[in-house]
Amino acid sequence: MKNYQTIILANQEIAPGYWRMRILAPGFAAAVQPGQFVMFRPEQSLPTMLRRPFGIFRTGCLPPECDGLPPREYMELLYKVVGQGTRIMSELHAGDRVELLGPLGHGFTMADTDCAKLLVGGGIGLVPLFLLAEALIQRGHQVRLLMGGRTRDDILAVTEFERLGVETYVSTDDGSLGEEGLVTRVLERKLAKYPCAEVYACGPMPMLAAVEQICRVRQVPLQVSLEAHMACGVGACLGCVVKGAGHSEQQPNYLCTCKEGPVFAADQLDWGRLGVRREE
Amino acid sequence: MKNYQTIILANQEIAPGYWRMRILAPGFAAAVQPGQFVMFRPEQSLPTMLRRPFGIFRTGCLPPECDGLPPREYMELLYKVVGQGTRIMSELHAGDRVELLGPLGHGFTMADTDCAKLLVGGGIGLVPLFLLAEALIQRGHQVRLLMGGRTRDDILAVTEFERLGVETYVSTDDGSLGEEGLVTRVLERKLAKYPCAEVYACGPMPMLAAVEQICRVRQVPLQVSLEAHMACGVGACLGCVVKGAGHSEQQPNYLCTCKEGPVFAADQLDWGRLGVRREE
Amino acid sequence: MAEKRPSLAVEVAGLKLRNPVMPASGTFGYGQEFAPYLDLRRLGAIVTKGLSLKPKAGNPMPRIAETTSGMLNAIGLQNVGVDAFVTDKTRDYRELDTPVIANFFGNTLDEYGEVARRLADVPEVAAVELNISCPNVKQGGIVFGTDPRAAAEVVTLVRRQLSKPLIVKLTPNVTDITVIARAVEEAGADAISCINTITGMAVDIRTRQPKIANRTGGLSGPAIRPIAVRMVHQVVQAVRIPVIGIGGIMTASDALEFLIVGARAVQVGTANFVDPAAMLAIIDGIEAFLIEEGLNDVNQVIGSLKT
Amino acid sequence: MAEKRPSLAVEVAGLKLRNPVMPASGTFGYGQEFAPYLDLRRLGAIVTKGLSLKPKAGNPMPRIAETTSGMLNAIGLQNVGVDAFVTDKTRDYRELDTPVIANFFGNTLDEYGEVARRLADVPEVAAVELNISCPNVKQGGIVFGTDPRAAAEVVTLVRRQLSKPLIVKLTPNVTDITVIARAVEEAGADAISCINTITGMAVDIRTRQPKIANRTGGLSGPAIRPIAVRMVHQVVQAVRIPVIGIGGIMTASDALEFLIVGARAVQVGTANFVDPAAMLAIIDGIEAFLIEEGLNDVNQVIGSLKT
Ligand SMILES: Cc1cc2nc3c(=O)[nH]c(=O)nc-3n(C[C@H](O)[C@H](O)[C@H](O)COP(=O)(O)OP(=O)(O)OC[C@H]3O[C@@H](n4cnc5c(N)ncnc54)[C@H](O)[C@@H]3O)c2cc1C
Ligand SMILES: Cc1cc2nc3c(=O)[nH]c(=O)nc-3n(C[C@H](O)[C@H](O)[C@H](O)COP(=O)(O)OP(=O)(O)OC[C@H]3O[C@@H](n4cnc5c(N)ncnc54)[C@H](O)[C@@H]3O)c2cc1C
Ligand SMILES: Cc1cc2nc3c(=O)[nH]c(=O)nc-3n(C[C@H](O)[C@H](O)[C@H](O)COP(=O)(O)O)c2cc1C
Ligand SMILES: Cc1cc2nc3c(=O)[nH]c(=O)nc-3n(C[C@H](O)[C@H](O)[C@H](O)COP(=O)(O)O)c2cc1C
Ligand code: FES
Ligand code: FES
Repeated sequence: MKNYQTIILANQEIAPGYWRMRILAPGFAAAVQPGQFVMFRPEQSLPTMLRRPFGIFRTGCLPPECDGLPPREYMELLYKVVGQGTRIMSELHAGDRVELLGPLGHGFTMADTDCAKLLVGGGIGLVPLFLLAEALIQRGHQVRLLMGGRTRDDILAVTEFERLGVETYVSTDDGSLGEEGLVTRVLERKLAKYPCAEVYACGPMPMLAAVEQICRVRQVPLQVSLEAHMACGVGACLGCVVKGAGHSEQQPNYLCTCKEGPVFAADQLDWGRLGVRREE
Repeated sequence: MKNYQTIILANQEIAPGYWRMRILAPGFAAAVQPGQFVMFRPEQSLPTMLRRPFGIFRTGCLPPECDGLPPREYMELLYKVVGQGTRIMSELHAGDRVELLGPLGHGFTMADTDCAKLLVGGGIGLVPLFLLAEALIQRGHQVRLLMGGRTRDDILAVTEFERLGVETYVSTDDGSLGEEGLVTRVLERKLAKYPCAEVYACGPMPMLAAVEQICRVRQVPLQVSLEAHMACGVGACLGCVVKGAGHSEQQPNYLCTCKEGPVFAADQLDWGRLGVRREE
Repeated sequence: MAEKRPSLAVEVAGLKLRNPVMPASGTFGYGQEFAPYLDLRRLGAIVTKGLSLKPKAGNPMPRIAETTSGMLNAIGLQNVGVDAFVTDKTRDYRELDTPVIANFFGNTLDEYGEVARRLADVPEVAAVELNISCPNVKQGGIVFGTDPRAAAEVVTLVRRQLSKPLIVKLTPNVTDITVIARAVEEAGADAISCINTITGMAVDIRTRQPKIANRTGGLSGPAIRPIAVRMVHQVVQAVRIPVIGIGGIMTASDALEFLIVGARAVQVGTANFVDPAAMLAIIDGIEAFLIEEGLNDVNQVIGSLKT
Repeated sequence: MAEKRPSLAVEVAGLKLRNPVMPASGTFGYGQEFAPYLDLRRLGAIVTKGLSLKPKAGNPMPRIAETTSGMLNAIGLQNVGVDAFVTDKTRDYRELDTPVIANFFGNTLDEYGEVARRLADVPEVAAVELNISCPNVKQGGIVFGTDPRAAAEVVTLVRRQLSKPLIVKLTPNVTDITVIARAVEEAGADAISCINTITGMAVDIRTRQPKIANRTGGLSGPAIRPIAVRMVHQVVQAVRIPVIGIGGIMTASDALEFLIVGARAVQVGTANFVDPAAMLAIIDGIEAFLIEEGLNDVNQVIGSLKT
């Protein structure tokens, strides 16, 4: 991990409110594990101060023949405009200078078993699942993506997963795309079909909590990627902690989302008292 | 005066560190008196907060034939990059949204006498003199501009004054353009030649102080345009005051640079105790 | 509900305001300075520049400096004096139906009392705001507002001089603002406004001089908002009288933070310099928020903090 | 003069520092967290996260929120406890020749004393920084650092426990910081560091909840710099012992403001989050400033304020 001082190659709106930013990042791909994240900030001085944490959607390389230049490695962010920082990001252009701290944190752990690999993504939560799918497929596994969202607009990049050879199942709350209903219902069906499975999930807290229950009763191993407000991203400020299993005032077991996470095995966490509040 | 919410038409560096910004401003020209100023700010949220005061360099109109659009009135700023706010200004582009509060303050008072009209500008201080020269010439007067600067790079827009028909005399401290030496020496020569004169000056404080002395001993009427740190620009915050003639703790006579000024008759001011400090 | 426009009216110390938004003293002159940029009739109230017994010269220049998301000022309370105010400025207020709140201060206990007396029967003045962030020149310059006893003393004295609603404006430069708040409440204040500026300093590293001739100045602007919201929250918990929230309000969302923690109204200061029509945008923004939230009265937001 | 590089070395309470720049406690972990981003050997010193007698759980989430040019934090002083620190963390410091300053705190007088005792003979700890911004649970939660008597009491006790240089870190949430500064000086502090965070609050207007679970948090970052510079200036005037300036330092120019008003060294906190190598840029920037100004020793800048 290091602090990349680099430039934007592209920054486009791919769905209403969802943007995709491609950033020049030589040597980044080799360092990344699926599920890791970066702390991002534009270089010029801005009204916002702190860096913003973002998952690493994918990495790649511009082939030399594109434009004569030597091959250039890049990494991509997929982000949703929710506040001032992400609004400012959406106003950046190719060539603007940005800083990336990363790759940071603890990613997904892949088990080379014959059990089904079920990836569950809610909205923007699909971001860390792409590199995971890529890696699992490289290891010769078949991968199934269960992708949920409020409406069709919240279903992102599914075709890219399919191009990898991932079997995708889309569901939306309003039925505007794929099956109508919650992604967790699809998950229950799949687990009925594949009792031997490993689940990897990322999305809003209520979805993760539901997924955790479903997996617990079926004793299916689960890994989740969490979000937390972060200041440093490197385990120094302790601003991003979550309550770990067996946490108590006397025997505190706070885990840093930025360092021990963002990906946790479900049984590392204290699901009863994650201390997550309404707005998150 | 009003708050114009408008756009930049052009923003170019005209000499090292000096920029010229053309701003769309319908109806502005009609409202301006020479010597007035505006409080400027870019519309987007920025690291800087307060507006910045700038003189009004000139006004004009894009003729319809240029580009088929109806004629468009504009106003122009000429500014020097000295800190964060002006640096940010220099990074703005045509089409960017900006706000102009103005025209503000008390401008130059023109006397229709037969005495010589001598305009003395130091560096960026020439800004308010252009509209003044234009107006004096319209009133049938001959105008002489004494323009001083540290080096050739600090001598701006002289040819524009000449195109108006202004007789210009350039001097630089290092002699890299025009006569070598201080503009005040040129002024002394001119006053010897034209004992009956009115002097209009704008520039750094030390220059103004010297000009004031020169005019006082010769009893030549002088108007100066001052600078002060400003917050409101409309006479409300009292942040921009200067000590007026006869000022005392008991009989305070503070004048608002933004409202009673920025142009003052020399005898309105307390030159001994203007309370101006080194950095200004 | 979305049919009829929500009500923004609030009542503070007997003053009925059409909305909870008013300028902060010293950032709006005497009002007329801003008339070209916003309709004074749309404001909840007008608060004047601080008035003293005699005209006051104020501090040397430079008096202001910008800091990160804030500004320092050391105007030194320059003003025309209470008498000139009454004779020259009040005229402009007659045709307005916007209540005018006269902010004032003194250098001694007696001065405070005397200014109050001279404002007591001025019909154009609907209420007074007592600025106790000033040093008591008679008591080694200890600031009235930093000592509960001194604060109570001023308020008691002023209270005796006038029957108009009395708003007491607190300084944030104290260890525990609730102690001062309770003291002024007991002494007879009808409302409390807070916060005044926080003492700060900035240095020009090239000249090695303070950026402000007075060395230190009062910090205002968005930089201080979290401190102001905290103090307003504390004061609201500590007293029964209404509280007016002040400090770094630039947008409707900022104003709403103060209302949610329990402020009955807000004052907008530094924002007036950034945008002379800022208060109108804030008023409209509060109304828009009520509509979005399906509320029909701003009083439903006041004190709605959940914890 | 431009020939040889200017000297940045300073001495604080007997500690010889290669330059006046060190991290602020709690923003740099125990140091290793930042090792990948900057060479710890280039820092003037390392200041640890605040240590307590027992491991401390800290506050519920969310613990941080960004504000305008600042941030609120209510970490709740979560830390591994002094014993775990001594056994697990100090090892990393051995190969560094950068002095390590252990920041610590207690909930009671006894706890303060006991932590001091356990740090007294740890060879890897060059000095201690005593954080007195904590409530005394035994005395109705009054914060030690807001009462000169309580502050002096802690310092006296801790002073007895150890001979290492003792830096006392002051809270800005007081009416007159010079009173506390003089009290801790008399009680035996070797140096003073200030300021700690200023209590603040922010509200999510949609949920009506405080943005921080703990309701209030400590405000840090550039927003508070003018307040910090003012307080450091005041303290420098008030005491004879050296002062370490803290508060909103993001750039070399910010750091120089503190040095010019008389700080012997500075601590950098929030800036480490914005740029993990911020301190290196600040150190290089201070050197560049000395060269531009034709100075050969940073001590020529310290206390050079002109007024
Ligand atoms: C490990 C991790 C990975 C993430 N990956 C992505 C991603 O791939 N795509 C994406 O769109 N978003 C992602 N997020 C969420 C993203 O960080 C926030 O949406 C973003 O910080 C909001 O910033 P803002 O200024 O626009 O919003 P504001 O609400 O204005 O931000 C205010 C403050 O709250 C913090 N904040 C607000 N929401 C969140 C949040 N959900 N998580 C963490 N901090 C928050 C911001 O960092 C900032 O400090 C991720 C978060 C984490 C922790
Ligand atoms: C009436 C008037 C007319 C002016 N006309 C021009 C002009 O035509 N062209 C031009 O280049 N400059 C002009 N100036 C000066 C210009 O306002 C400053 O150079 C500018 O504000 C500097 O902003 P900054 O953020 O780049 O510098 P910084 O030093 O970073 O500014 C910091 C603060 O100091 C204030 N400030 C700094 N220098 C000055 C100054 N000399 N006068 C007033 N405020 C200052 C800024 O407004 C800001 O609040 C004028 C000033 C006044 C008062
Ligand atoms: C230039 C200026 C002048 C001020 N003058 C006064 C004053 O005369 N009386 C007073 O009580 N407060 C005065 N204040 C304080 C403001 O009323 C307000 O309390 C403070 O600025 C915080 O609000 P803000 O952050 O919205 O500006 C002044 C503030 C500024 C910036
Ligand atoms: C996340 C965070 C944690 C902190 N923890 C401590 C601490 O444990 N002990 C302490 O004395 N100060 C602590 N502080 C205060 C800082 O050391 C510093 O005094 C304050 O942040 C002001 O400096 P800054 O504006 O450069 O951040 C903490 C600050 C932050 C932002
Ligand atoms: S964000 Fe600082 S510890 Fe995780
Ligand atoms: S700038 Fe506010 S009174 Fe002149």
